[in-house]
Amino acid sequence: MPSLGADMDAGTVVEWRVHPGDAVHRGDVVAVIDTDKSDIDAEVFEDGVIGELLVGEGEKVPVGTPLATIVAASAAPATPEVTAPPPAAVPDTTPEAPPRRSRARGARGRVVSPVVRRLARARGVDTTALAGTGAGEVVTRHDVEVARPRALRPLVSPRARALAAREAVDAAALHGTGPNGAVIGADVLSARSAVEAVPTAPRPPRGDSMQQRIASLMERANREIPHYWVTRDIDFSRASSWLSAYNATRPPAERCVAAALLLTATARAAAAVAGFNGHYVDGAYRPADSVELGIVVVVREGGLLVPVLHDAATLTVAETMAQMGDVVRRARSGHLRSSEVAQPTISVSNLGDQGADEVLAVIYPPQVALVGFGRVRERPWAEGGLLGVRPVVTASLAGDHRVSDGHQASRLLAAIDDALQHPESLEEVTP
Amino acid sequence: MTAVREEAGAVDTTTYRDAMRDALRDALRDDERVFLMGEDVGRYGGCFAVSMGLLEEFGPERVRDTPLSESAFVGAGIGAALGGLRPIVEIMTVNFSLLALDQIMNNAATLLHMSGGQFNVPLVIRMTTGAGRQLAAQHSHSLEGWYTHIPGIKVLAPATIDDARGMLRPALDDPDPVLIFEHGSLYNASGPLTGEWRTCDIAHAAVRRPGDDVTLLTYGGTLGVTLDAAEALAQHGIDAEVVDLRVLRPLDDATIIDSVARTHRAVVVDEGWRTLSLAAEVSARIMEQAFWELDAPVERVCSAEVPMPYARHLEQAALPQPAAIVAAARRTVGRDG
Amino acid sequence: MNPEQAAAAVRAVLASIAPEADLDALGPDAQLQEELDLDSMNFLDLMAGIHERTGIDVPERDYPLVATLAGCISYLCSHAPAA
Amino acid sequence: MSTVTDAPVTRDHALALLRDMVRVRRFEERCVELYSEARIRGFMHLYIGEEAIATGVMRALTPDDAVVATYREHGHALLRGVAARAVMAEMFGVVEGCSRGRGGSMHLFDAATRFYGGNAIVGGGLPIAIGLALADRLAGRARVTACFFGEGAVAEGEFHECMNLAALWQLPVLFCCENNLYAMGTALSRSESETDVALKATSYEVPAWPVDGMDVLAVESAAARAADAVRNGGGPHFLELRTYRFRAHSMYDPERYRSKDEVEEWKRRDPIALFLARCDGVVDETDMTTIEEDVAAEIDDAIAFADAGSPEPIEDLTRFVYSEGAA
Repeated sequence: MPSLGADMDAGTVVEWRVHPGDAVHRGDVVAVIDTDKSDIDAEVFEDGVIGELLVGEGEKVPVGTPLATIVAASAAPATPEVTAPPPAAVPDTTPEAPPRRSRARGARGRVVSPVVRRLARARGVDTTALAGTGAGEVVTRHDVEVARPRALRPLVSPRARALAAREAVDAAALHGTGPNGAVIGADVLSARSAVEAVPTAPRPPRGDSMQQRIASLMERANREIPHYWVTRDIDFSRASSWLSAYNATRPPAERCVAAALLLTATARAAAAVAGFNGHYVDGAYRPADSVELGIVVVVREGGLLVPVLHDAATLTVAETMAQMGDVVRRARSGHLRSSEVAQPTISVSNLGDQGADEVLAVIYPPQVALVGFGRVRERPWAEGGLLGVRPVVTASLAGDHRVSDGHQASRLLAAIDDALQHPESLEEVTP
Repeated sequence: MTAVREEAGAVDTTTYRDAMRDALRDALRDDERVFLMGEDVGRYGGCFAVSMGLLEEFGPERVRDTPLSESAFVGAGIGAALGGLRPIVEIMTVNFSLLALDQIMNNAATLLHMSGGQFNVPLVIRMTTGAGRQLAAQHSHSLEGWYTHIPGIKVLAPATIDDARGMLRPALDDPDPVLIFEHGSLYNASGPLTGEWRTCDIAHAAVRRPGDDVTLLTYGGTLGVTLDAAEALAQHGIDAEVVDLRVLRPLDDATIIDSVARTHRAVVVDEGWRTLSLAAEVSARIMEQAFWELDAPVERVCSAEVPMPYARHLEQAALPQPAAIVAAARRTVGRDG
Repeated sequence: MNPEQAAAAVRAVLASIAPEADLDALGPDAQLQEELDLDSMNFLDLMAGIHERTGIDVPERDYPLVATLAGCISYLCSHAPAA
Repeated sequence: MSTVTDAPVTRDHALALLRDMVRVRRFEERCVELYSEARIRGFMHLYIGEEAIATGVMRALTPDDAVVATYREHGHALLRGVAARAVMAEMFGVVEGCSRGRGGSMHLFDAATRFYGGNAIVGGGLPIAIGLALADRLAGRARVTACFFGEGAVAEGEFHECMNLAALWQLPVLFCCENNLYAMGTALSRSESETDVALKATSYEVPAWPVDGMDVLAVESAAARAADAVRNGGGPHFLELRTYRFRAHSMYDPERYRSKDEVEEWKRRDPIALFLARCDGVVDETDMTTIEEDVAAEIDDAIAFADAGSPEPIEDLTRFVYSEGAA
């Protein structure tokens, strides 16, 4: 079967023009071939006598198939040996179109009640995407309950995803500052460096990489953040007696330590006084919706971790103690979930507990404040013209002058002081 | 007529048109194989007056007015290049180059490869491109993207005075066909002629404005609006880097990706129509080579997909403008424009 | 509860709190919080551990009595719940 | 129509013309076999019946001249001096081919003989030819560029643009229009209002002569006169060589556009047979046998060479998209 065209793979013998025994000469037309496009004469290229017709009329065969034998008049029949390349099977590989995910961007719903916010968090509902139905468009409990949970796959930029993989950080759990709240590279970087800690006191040398990361972090903090420090001595007597009374009736496992009071007071103050709870990113301060309180935890073999209490301003002191105890113990034992090392919006250093009277810490980008508490210690205290001895704790604030100033800082410390003068107020959720 | 300027290295102020004319004059003077051919390049002095005075200086043999036969005289340019000369063919505008596309694609770009490396075509083709002068749909096309699709040719887009003065030399030295697109609204632009043009290359993009927050990639006629956008962004506290592609084929991936890897955000500004534009190619390469560096999707600011209208306000609305570039850049930074 | 049992219990709890500490080198009268760098949280864990292991609940007011290893041992022996 | 008087032909001259025509004829016939065996693929356009034109015109050119041909180019390439081996290897798609196997039957190129190739775009070669001529004119070189094309090209805009420009600038190009009456499946009378191609050419102030394309001596003398005029500054010249292709336009062509009778009619003026008759008494049977044997040997050798060829390494795929070692 001759190839009669660039796109011909097979042909059908429509009609034989010769029969066995006929003499043929080079160039004679021996058959008519149908090539699917039209009928074409097929010629023979030697002189000789037709031997046997191998393919019948109406039969379709691939190019190269012998159609007939020729018995040469003189020499042995020379049937051209031809092997036509088999047509390559074209695999059907139509790519399956990826499902298109469209996401409407709702108006930004205002959330007031912490209960609603905690419910939304629990259900993974992004309140910013909800249109509140309450008075003044406030997002109500019902709004949250009927809302679709946030897209299962939170928005994480490719870069953030790559950095998170490299730094073993769960990007999905981070608070995103990118477009549409997407988690971007900067978020992961600061979450990772949050894990590296904020050293406030010289520590014994530790593993090089930890040391280098802390060093570079401090350089960055000093380079980027114009720090200022403000301190305040706080009468801790009422807090101490509250603690004794609280612990007296509870077994050790349920008792409360002073730090729990300090954290709860700080969280509520940070929620009340502006300028200390948020991030400074790309040249602008972005206040946070909730207080994500970072706790500076001493890790036994050196170095510090800063796990986070989520939405700390809505916690009672008992809840703070429970969560703090759990997360600090796991931080020390190395079982900290990455979601718990998410990006704090403000951090508290409670190193004083081991002897320093006053803790002047360095903030850690992109946060804009850090509150430090010294040791609770007996100090002479004058009140109402009378001199006495009181348990006292020194609270200090490291502030970012791009965002806040000394006046605001003193208002924050005053709020902490006030809370510690009424420890019982820390037993309920703020109204 | 502009007298020959003494380039003593001092910083001159000249126009894009005069810079291109000086380049043509140098080429004709320095190599007798070079000749200029095109419609009205001689007696008329060039449709955009680029070749004004060259006929009087070099004579009708080397400054040849042609009949309105784009396929013939572009093909003749190819043949003359095969014959050992160094022709510079001027197609009046990219709009008329469609009549010579067969010669450019099937002969100029293909001969060397198809002949197994025997016949290279050392030819330079210059054409005016782009809109903005109310010439309406048939005289306002931006088709650089079409030509950058063709392997076998180089495509240049001089956007600055230095590039207009400097690109012709290396283009003529290149053994393969080189297309030079001159945006029509640049001819009257005047500015400094630094000494840079003497070492001008036709291989690299150039950072015209360094920045950290977002990379604005553009070429030719839209460099101006892109630099304006960068200044506007600076007021918003966004530090934009402006990259002038200069060479549209082969694209200088290294410079593009290096910039995007630093800023993690990109906006491509292209006067062509968005669908299958050069901007689409640049965006695809950023996705392929800098995917893991991106913090936001690559944005593209192109001409509206309409035949370019005559009325000025409509034409300006159709063309890429600083406001659109600023909005796109802000979106990539996460602050909705 | 005899002193050996008390000592074993305290060491076991301390080991879980400060695994890297060298308890053998711990002097009987060394201040535990100082020597082992225990903060109030760690100390509360020590009390909870002892309570869990021995059933003895050390109230806050008695914390000074158990500030050292020796103190702990004697406190436990003297407060052992009915056998 | 210029035909040659029956002046006597010398023996050597006769043998040379016969050898050229027979080389092309047998080469093309063998290609038909090879194509039907699928050893040659793609498109292939045969020159059987038109051999006299390439034979006559090539003899009027010097090694310095240039040739621009079309996709029906095996004859032109062989008679311009491209080795049969290189042409066959090219159609077998191996790197030993004259275009490294990248061009195939329609795109044969050879720098040594200034054979600027087959061009598969009808009329696509004309602008290149006038450009080559423009270079010669500007450089003051007494050279000719011969440009072959079929009568189909006459309908392309490029034909009119190039005829005008060549005449306007008096470019040294020899236009050779092989008028075989059919542009693929469209007869000339069904595509041109004026079918006298030579007359068309004269409208551009270009000397144009119709020539009997089946008479090799007529072609040879007309080409010689025209080439000589072109070479000496006489400006472009135009030959309308009237001929006929005995086989289909290409390998797939049911020839529904012409009758078998018409083909048989033209075969009676087979250029080889026609010339052989003229050489009575100058050339005899043994000469023809010698020629046939030599030609058969050349073709067998070419096929063996092509069979032994190797495919171009895939790594070279992108070589020569741009010049190598360029600045």
